[in-house]
Amino acid sequence: MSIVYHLPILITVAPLAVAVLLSILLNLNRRVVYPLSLLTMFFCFVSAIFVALGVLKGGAFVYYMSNWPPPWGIELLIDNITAFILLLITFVGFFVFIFSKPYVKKELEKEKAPFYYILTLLLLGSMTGFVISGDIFNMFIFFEILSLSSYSLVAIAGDKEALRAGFKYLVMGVISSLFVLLGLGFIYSVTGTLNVSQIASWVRSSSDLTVVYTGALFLIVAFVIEAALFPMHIWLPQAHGKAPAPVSAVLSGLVIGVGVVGIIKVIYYILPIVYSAEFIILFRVLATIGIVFGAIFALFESDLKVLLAQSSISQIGFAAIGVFLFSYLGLAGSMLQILNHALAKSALFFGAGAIIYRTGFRKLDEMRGIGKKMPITMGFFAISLASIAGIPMTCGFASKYYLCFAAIRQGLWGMVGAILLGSFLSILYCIRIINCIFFEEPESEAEVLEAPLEMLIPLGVLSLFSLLFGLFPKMAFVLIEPGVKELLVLLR
Amino acid sequence: MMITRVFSNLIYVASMILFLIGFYAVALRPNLIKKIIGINIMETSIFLFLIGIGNRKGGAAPLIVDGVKNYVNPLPQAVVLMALVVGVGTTALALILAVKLFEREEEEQL
Amino acid sequence: MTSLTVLLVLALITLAIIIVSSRDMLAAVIFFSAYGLVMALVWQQLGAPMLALAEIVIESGIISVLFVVAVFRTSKDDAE
Amino acid sequence: MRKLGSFLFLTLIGLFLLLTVLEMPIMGDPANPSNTVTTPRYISEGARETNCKNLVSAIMLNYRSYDTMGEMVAIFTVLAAALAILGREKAKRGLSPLKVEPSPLIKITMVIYIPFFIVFACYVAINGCYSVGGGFQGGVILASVIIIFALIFGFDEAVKKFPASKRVFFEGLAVLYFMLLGLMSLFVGGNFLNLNLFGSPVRKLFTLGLEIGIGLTSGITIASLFYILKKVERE
Repeated sequence: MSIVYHLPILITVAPLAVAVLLSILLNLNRRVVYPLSLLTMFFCFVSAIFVALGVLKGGAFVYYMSNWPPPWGIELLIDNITAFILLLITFVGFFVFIFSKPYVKKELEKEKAPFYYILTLLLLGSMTGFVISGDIFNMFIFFEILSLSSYSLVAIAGDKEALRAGFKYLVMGVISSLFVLLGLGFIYSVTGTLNVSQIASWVRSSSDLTVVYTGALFLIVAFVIEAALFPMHIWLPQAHGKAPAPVSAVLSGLVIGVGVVGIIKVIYYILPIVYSAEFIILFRVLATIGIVFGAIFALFESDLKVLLAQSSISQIGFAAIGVFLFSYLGLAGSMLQILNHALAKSALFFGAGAIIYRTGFRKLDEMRGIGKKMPITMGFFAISLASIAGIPMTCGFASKYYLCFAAIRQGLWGMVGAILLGSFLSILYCIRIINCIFFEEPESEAEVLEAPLEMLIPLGVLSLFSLLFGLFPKMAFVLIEPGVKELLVLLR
Repeated sequence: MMITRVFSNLIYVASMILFLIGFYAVALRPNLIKKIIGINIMETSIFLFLIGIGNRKGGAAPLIVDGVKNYVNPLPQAVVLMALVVGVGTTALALILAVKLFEREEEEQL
Repeated sequence: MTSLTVLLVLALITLAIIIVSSRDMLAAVIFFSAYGLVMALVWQQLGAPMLALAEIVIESGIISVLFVVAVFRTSKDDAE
Repeated sequence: MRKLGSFLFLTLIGLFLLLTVLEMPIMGDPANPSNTVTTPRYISEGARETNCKNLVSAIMLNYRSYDTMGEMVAIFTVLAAALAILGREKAKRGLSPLKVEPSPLIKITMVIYIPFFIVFACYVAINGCYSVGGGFQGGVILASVIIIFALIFGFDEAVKKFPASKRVFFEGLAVLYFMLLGLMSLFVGGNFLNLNLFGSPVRKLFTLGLEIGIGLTSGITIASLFYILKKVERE
């Protein structure tokens, strides 16, 4: 247990430390940046496996930072859900680094490439720090690092569109992090502590909850902005569409998933009483509307990357619905959806990146018949698309099945209808893409090579994993089942 | 009753008003620099709010001196100091983005 | 709550309204600097002199300088 | 339409906030939770447990040192972001000269004053544990000295005095120092960043090191950000 006990903090600290170290080493030798950052991510992934195994064997544990006991120091919470998310972040992050190399070499200026790797390391490290943190202010600090690095990664290309998208994202992100600070202030003023579990025990035994509810509302709205749920999604299509493809993969696959994890943290860990508040219904309704609207936006989009970004709004709506249902089936579906979205959407952005790398095409019309020219790449791309659309035998089907079942159990027929409609619309836009890239005649006869191996491997691995989890959902449930049960125990 | 409450929690009320003014600038002013100033106003108003929470009537600054027993709460102050540093960073990044964006747009017009 | 604090708080709100409504960016930045100064005084009144020190240096010093630079760079006259 | 929507949203939030604020516990009441739950321990034991009379520094450098590390990483992130978006400033590309040459009087006065400013910054940073001040405040004063220097003597001179290749060592200093302390305490057998394992005199030394590191890092990073902003380049 001893080494596993310290591993979660190393997963957070190692990428941050290496990022800072690299900025110094960079002046001596530029070539060291890529291998070192890849190695760090690999270390994090292996550590995350050990953490998951340790948690499965020994149960959830807490880590007292600097050995200070909770109300005075910072506490980290590592349980099954956090171990699951850690595994997901490091796994996808590792493949993002593999994919990045050829893409960055071609699409970014040589000066910017090392900073791209540094910022990606900071982004991934801060995400893990945010997920394992058990202290609201510590969450705020990591949330800030996360958002600062994502704004800059969106704007890194330096052209007008990217800068505008980055600035818009910055304004939304700053508002969301200030909301976190405001909510934290409200909660601290009545509980007197910043520690997550202590606030939870205070809330369970208290009667006057007006101020705490306000704090919770602000925290939830902040994470709703970060997760780009329906009314707060306006920044997302631009930001995810204009960023470099591997960055879009991280932002779309992981960052908005982490936003949902933030909502879970507020509702289940910090304020386990908040589910009885009326405003939760509002969030439930909005998430339901978001599913349909995101899919409709995606249906009429012509730029492939923006289309994928629009579909993220709808997909993350599915994940959020499960969180607001407060039942085993709903939460399990939500976790599966986060898993599915991280794997499949990252793979899709990898595919879009591979097309941009080989041809420079961004519009869907230009890509007619590209599936015939790069069959292997587009084959994997199609598997991921199937998973996003929720075709049976894929991970996406499993998650939507669970969510639909949960909604039926609770008799929320409007939500059932929205889930079915959203799934139907997502099948439609996926068919539109498939039809365009496989069944239409290419305009030019120009030869297009397959994507290079460094791009093909991450694409293939991620899409095959989403297929694997669809065929054997039991594999994912090894961590999800105990995790969700823990979460539901917290609500009592 | 209400009036005394407003007066006793005057700092909170003022910080909320400042927050709204800042929010107005961020949401409805087209000028990018104005938006960034609005962000800063929002930020400082929340800091004021947090410091108000940590206040204690007649409390001295949290600097231990022999014989003094009544201190204000140091935790919100530490929180604010750390958030202040991050705030400087955010402002600098926002300004850099805004200036760069302005130059790109100007290039396009030429 | 002393009357000085009340006065300073009223000044803060007035300054914030002036900043947001002013058309001249440079004036807004200079008022913003003053706003930082008044804010630091309020914090000092509330028992946070360390923060007041930091606030004066940052808000009225560094951030205002950064804003002035940015305003000069984004005003049409300067861009020859 | 969008304007009206935002305005309505704003009024709604405003009413909501003001109503909640009136529900909050009365400000400054000694019986408030914020004054009774965690604070008594900080006030009664803080100075003894951390060797810091300034409780804000005590919390920042000992009880919540992990947060301070995160804050330094955040500042570093901004710098890396600025460099990623703009690229490091290039000294040879003929920086724009000052439009108005400052009078010799100003220059001479500043030459006399600058050492005092630097001493003041060091004083504020080093005495952070015992007086009103701290590493970060000292660092920002240092940054403003550097900025004044650059404004008066021109940027070429300033960049020559503090070239980017030298600055970079300071920009990551605090984070790396935090990491070093954290790993050391792991090896000694405690949890991450546990300064209390080392006994009071060594802890004092480490805390001083942290103050200086935070000061240098934040100061020089902010000065670098100023340079970068001043010379946003036109490719």
